[in-house]
Amino acid sequence: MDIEILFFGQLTDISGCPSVKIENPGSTEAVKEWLCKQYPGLVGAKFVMALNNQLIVVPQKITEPSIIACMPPFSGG
Amino acid sequence: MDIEILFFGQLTDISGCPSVKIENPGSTEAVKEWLCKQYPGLVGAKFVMALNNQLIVVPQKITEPSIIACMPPFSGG
Amino acid sequence: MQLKNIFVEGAIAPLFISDSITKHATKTNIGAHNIFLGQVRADSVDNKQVIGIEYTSNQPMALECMQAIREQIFEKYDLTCMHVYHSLGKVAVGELCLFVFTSSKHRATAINACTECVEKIKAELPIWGKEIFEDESYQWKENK
Amino acid sequence: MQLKNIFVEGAIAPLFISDSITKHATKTNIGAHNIFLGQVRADSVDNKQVIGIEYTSNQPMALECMQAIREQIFEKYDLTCMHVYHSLGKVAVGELCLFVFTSSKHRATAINACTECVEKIKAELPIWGKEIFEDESYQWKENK
Repeated sequence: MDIEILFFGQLTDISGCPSVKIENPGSTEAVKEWLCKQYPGLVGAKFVMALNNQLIVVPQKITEPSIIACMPPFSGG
Repeated sequence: MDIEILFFGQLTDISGCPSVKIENPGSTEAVKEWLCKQYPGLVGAKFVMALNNQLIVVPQKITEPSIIACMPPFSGG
Repeated sequence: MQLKNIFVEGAIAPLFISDSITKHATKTNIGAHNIFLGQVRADSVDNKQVIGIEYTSNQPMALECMQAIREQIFEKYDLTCMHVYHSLGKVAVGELCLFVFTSSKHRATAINACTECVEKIKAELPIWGKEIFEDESYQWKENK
Repeated sequence: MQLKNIFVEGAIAPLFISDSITKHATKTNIGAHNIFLGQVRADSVDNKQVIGIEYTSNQPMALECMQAIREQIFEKYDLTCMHVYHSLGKVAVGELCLFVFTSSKHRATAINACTECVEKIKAELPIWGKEIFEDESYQWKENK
């Protein structure tokens, strides 16, 4: 089963799309690696990731179905 | 010429009226003395006085025309 | 100098508040508004319920004091504008009796100025509230 | 648990604010309301003027975060109620994009809770603002 990766804010300018589906690479670290290879613009970008709406603080395994959100600094209000 | 003395808040319960006109006794101290004689209920009451809208901090002479306001603790808002 | 009036007869209407807000849409350097509203509470004293507050004021002095407060606040805070309205006469429980509205470029300025203004209004303006009970007895309100 | 929605499509209308205020007239244990409003500013960047902000959000996560913020605020402050609304989509300069409304028995509680809530919203909610310029170019907003 696939996992879904969502892009927000200025990251959509880099990804060119709001979301992609990929085969589960198994861990949040592996997702980050894949992202930086696929979208070199993300390498220097400031962003945090959330796994199923929980901010990722330490590397985690990913089970399906899962949603990974890539989020630049918030600017609401 | 007379001066006018105004009462506010709970002080009107003591004075029984919103204002009185009296002959100028010459000083704010003399006014206070007159008030406490005329309205014994004022003796223990907590209130400040203003001479022409300025709080009286030190005793002052009164020239006519003048308005003295007797004001209990404020409770606006 | 013409003193700005702050007094409103009776309660402050919510529509008056939205009108005030709407008027600020043209001031496009504003980024933040802060509004404080005082509402009359149905306090109980000795098993009697407050049904409203009747406000009186030493009006000329209150307007002079408010002018001085306004000047202090504008000197201390970089505000775009500040509006203050206070009820006179009867205001029923659940109705609004005080409306303080500050606007600024940034939020901290608007919030701090509004809060300081409310404190000064309560402490310095010669205004008195008479709490009316259901049996028409009353007690004079005290600010804490 | 049903998450409370905070999102409004486009600008927040002043009449929506007065309606919210009116609804509190029946809550007679309230003595103080504090309202914070965010308004879109016509900032200038390199001689180009902002004409509006377009907001997007990671909505399910934002609503979960807001629920957590709400619980923290109610645990810390003795509030009667708290309402939060944030715009999504385009909000023009001069229009309102954020509405935070707290009510309490006493003023300090309402004011402090509102201020803390606004800070948390800005820091913790996954929402992004895209500042649109008159020539249709844009830049992503940054909160300070």
